Amino acid sequence: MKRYFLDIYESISSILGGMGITLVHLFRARNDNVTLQYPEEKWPRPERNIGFDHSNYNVIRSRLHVDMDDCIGCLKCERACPVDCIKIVTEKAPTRGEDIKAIRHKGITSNGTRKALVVTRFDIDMSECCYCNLCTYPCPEECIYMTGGPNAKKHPIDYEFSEPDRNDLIYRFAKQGTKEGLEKMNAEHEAGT
Amino acid sequence: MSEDKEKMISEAVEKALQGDMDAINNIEDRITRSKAKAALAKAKRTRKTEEASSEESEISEAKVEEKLNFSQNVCKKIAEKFPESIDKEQNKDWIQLKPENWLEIAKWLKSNESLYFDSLQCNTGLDLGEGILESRYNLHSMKHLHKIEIRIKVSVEKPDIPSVEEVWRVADWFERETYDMFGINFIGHRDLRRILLPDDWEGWPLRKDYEEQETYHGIVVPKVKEGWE
Amino acid sequence: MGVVHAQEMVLNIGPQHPATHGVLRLQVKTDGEVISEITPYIGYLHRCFEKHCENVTYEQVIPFTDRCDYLASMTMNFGYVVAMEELMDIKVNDRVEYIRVIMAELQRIASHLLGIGAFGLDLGAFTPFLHMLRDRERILDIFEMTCGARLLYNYMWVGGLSHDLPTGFVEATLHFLDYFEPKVDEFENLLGHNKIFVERTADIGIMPAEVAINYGVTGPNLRASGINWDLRNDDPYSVYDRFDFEVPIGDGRKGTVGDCWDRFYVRVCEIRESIKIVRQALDQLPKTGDVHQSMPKKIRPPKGSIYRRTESPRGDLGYYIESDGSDIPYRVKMRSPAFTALSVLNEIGSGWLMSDVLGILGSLDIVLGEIDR
Amino acid sequence: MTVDIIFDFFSELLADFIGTGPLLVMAMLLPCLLLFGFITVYALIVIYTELKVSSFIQDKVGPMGQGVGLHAGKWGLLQPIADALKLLLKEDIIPSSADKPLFVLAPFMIFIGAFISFIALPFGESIIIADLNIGIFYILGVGSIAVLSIILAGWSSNNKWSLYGGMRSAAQIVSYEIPAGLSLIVVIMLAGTLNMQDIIQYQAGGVFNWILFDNPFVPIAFVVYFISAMAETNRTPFDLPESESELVAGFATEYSGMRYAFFFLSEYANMFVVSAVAAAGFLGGWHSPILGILDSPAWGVFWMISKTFFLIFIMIWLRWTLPRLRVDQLMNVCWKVFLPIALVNIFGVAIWTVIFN
Repeated sequence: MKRYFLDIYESISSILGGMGITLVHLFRARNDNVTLQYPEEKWPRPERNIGFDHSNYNVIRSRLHVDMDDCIGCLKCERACPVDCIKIVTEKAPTRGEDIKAIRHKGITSNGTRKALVVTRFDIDMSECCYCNLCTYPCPEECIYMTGGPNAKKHPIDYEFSEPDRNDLIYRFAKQGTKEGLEKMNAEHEAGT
Repeated sequence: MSEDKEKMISEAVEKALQGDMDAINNIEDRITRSKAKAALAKAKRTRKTEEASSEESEISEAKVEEKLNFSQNVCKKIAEKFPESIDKEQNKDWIQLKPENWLEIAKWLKSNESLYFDSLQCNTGLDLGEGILESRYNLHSMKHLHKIEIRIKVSVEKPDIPSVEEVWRVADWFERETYDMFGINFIGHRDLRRILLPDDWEGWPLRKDYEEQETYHGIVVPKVKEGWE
Repeated sequence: MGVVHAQEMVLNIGPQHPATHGVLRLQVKTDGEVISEITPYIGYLHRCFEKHCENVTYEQVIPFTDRCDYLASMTMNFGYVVAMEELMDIKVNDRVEYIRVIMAELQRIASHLLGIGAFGLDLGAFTPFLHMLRDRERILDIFEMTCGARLLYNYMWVGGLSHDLPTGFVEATLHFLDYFEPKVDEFENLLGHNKIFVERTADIGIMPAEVAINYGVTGPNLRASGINWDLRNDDPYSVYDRFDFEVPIGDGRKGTVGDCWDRFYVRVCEIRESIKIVRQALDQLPKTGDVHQSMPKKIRPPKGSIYRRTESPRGDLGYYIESDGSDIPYRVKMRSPAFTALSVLNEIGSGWLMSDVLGILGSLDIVLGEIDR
Repeated sequence: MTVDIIFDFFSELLADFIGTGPLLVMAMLLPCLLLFGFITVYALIVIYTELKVSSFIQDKVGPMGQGVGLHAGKWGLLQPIADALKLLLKEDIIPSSADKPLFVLAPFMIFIGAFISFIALPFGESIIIADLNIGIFYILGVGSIAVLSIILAGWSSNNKWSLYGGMRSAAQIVSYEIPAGLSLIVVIMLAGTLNMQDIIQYQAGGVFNWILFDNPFVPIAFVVYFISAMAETNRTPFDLPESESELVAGFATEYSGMRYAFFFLSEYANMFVVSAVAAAGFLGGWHSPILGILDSPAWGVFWMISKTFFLIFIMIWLRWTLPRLRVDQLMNVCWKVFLPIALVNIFGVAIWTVIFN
């Protein structure tokens, strides 16, 4: 019998206690909530003190981007990718380290490396990318990186990359006409000799 | 580089290693100074690794020895109790058993007071190639806090291992998983079905000679995706 | 009066069901509301983790371990790198170890928050769940600050870490802990001591210690059954032996030892202990040290095998790694704690009412990604 | 009352043109239409309240809309309308193996049950559609129609979850009728009438004349009634028939679109009915709490509705605080706690009345 009334007392007191807690939250909701009003308020990346004083501080996991002018076609990123979402095809450049205007190929990277290869295809399937960041570390020219954050000066942040068609998520970074242009050039070269 | 400079560098480095960085900083020639700094860094690194490796190797050797000893003890005990159940090519820190007596050995390992392996930590299937499958059991005793590893080899033609599902209930699902992935038959298992794959899956996926199905339920399995040759 | 011929009804809970924590199918035999037999069917989330591992290099396995237990990715990374470092005989410097411990413990808090929150949700308490998600969000913010990712980190590498800590990390974490500590009491009062919650969990789904060991149940579920077994304490890896923390075990405060309430309460206590560990680790964190110092150029472990267990939020997470001397693993097997925890469901769950069974399932805190791998 | 007023009004105008029969029908239909409009508007308001209250309790912001485009309006005010539109426009699916006539009938029946309870609810001194002399009894009676329709829904869906929901609901509602009824007997004993208006008239004259404060036993009766009523409306912690983490959606699993909306609507309508009965029976109905202040008939409507809304708010508040009971605990609480307390209460009130009045 004592147990019976004790149970009733416990029920009432614990329920009232819980109601007290929720009531406090009811009036203080604005202080604690973590909701963003999405289209207006964006993810507050820049405001957060991530600490970019470290050089090469690449802590953004957003969309991958490749600076084709700097890519030397070393295939390191392709090999590092655990899900094989990077596909690179290269051709030997006619002359090492020289610009080819016709296919907008730059001979020398911003680091000063002279390119021996022309990248005719550089595809990243973003529908398969697992954002592990493994491809960005081995790149000797730092030309493949996640957009935004400390890389914002290179490319603005871009994490809303929705597409109506799945195939549009395959990003083709190689410059248009590279392959055809190179073939044409080679043919001309052979014809000339 | 002249011998004087080399000597100077080595002296400075030695001083610096003892804590006197000024010896290097006081070198006037810029190139020599930087070389001295590089030499210092190298010296520090080698020293550190030497120290660390000597310590580490001692610890790890001691560990391995202890593990080895215990494993061999258990091995001897099993050999006394169940002669001819141990595979001869037993090695280092595991016990290689023949499949025949495994259930009795398992019961004994669990019930023996001095061993008391009451928990089966893990069961791993393995395809060793050349037609040999292996099932490995990691046993652990919650009472005595010791552990051993037991390995049982079977051939692909007749992959039969007695089930220990009634000894350790956890083996129920572990064995189902090993069966699912390697096709090892656990004799005496009360409910040997595929667990992770659908019941009508063909083949044993984790065997090294596994090949993907061409079609599944009439759907052709795509090998190459669109726009991506 | 004639004899009533009652039949048992077979009912499929899931694979699409709000309380199955993913895609799990429980085939239950019910006699009215009483459930007499539970047969779990798993594999709906099977993503061939082990097959994948045999085709990628050792460092490429780490992103896949993230995806197994997506609620505790840091500890999944941790277990793998601990096993790999033991296999390759690598010793990492203290800064790396401390950062790893901080991350793993923060992850444990986050995982337990979701675990007990979802448990409450299974019993109909919606509000604590969202309060806990809110605080988990703050932990994810800290992780994002550290490595850029919120859920799947790929942060711990064999022999090091992908990044050093950012500036302001220690302050941010301390600030979070100061904010969070009173909240744990609030959760406990709002959910744990509520009479309805106690009635729903105490004396329900009792898992005796022998059953737990026999079924290989580990982690908080085993500790709730009254066994003091914590790998951080009993088989210390990393630098866990340098911290002062207690291992909470279930004591049957509201009912019997090993009931759902104990499993809930052990997790609450573990959150408190994790806070303690994080505070100590932040205190002892060495100021210098290169996080890439001991990273091997090429990960090519010697021929051999290793089975290494670590304490993930759900229990003993074991990695069995067999190496044939090349840079691709010969076999990686993950012994997932939730796998064994789910296998005990029929043993402790049959005979209870429908509502209880889903509560018991929630109290085991399973993650289907880890079970199906 | 209202029907009489309308009838009188129209008969003066139109009695010469059409007979009294059609006029009577018209006088009855008009308030029903008004009532339907009231229920719809009320449901929109209370859904919005529930969304916002639950969000704030859970440290969220709830429905929000800002900026350009078709958003949920300022502070998400358009959200309930959007919800209603969504439910209206959804595809109406009847499972092929369902018992079709019963499946179609169930949502209407549950709404009828809620709707006809409104008829006897007093909103003001003369604003009551039918001033029945057994008003409180009538409301209790027609409230039980809900159980029938929930069983129908559960059975006809041909779904095991629905069946569970239906069976649970039957047990639950039938059981909780008893403590609810027994607690209302306290009110009837004190007021000496079953007529809703007379019960409210009995409480005239300020907050201390309310039945709630009549004697120390009545607050207990009020709590028992309120909790039992909450159980009857299937709200958390008593939402076993549709507990979403156990039974998917209980009896409403197979319903979609408009038919689901009817279940939804009648749940909120039922909330209003039970809260209004509690407000009328215990909290002085349309009387102002302080004698002579804001006591005109128009303010009466305000008082009645605000008291009701206060109780509805408590229901929402409780829902977002508590976990759910288990089905046998639910029965335990009913038969072992509420029923004895309600019975003892009746004796207590009776003895108190005999001794002190």
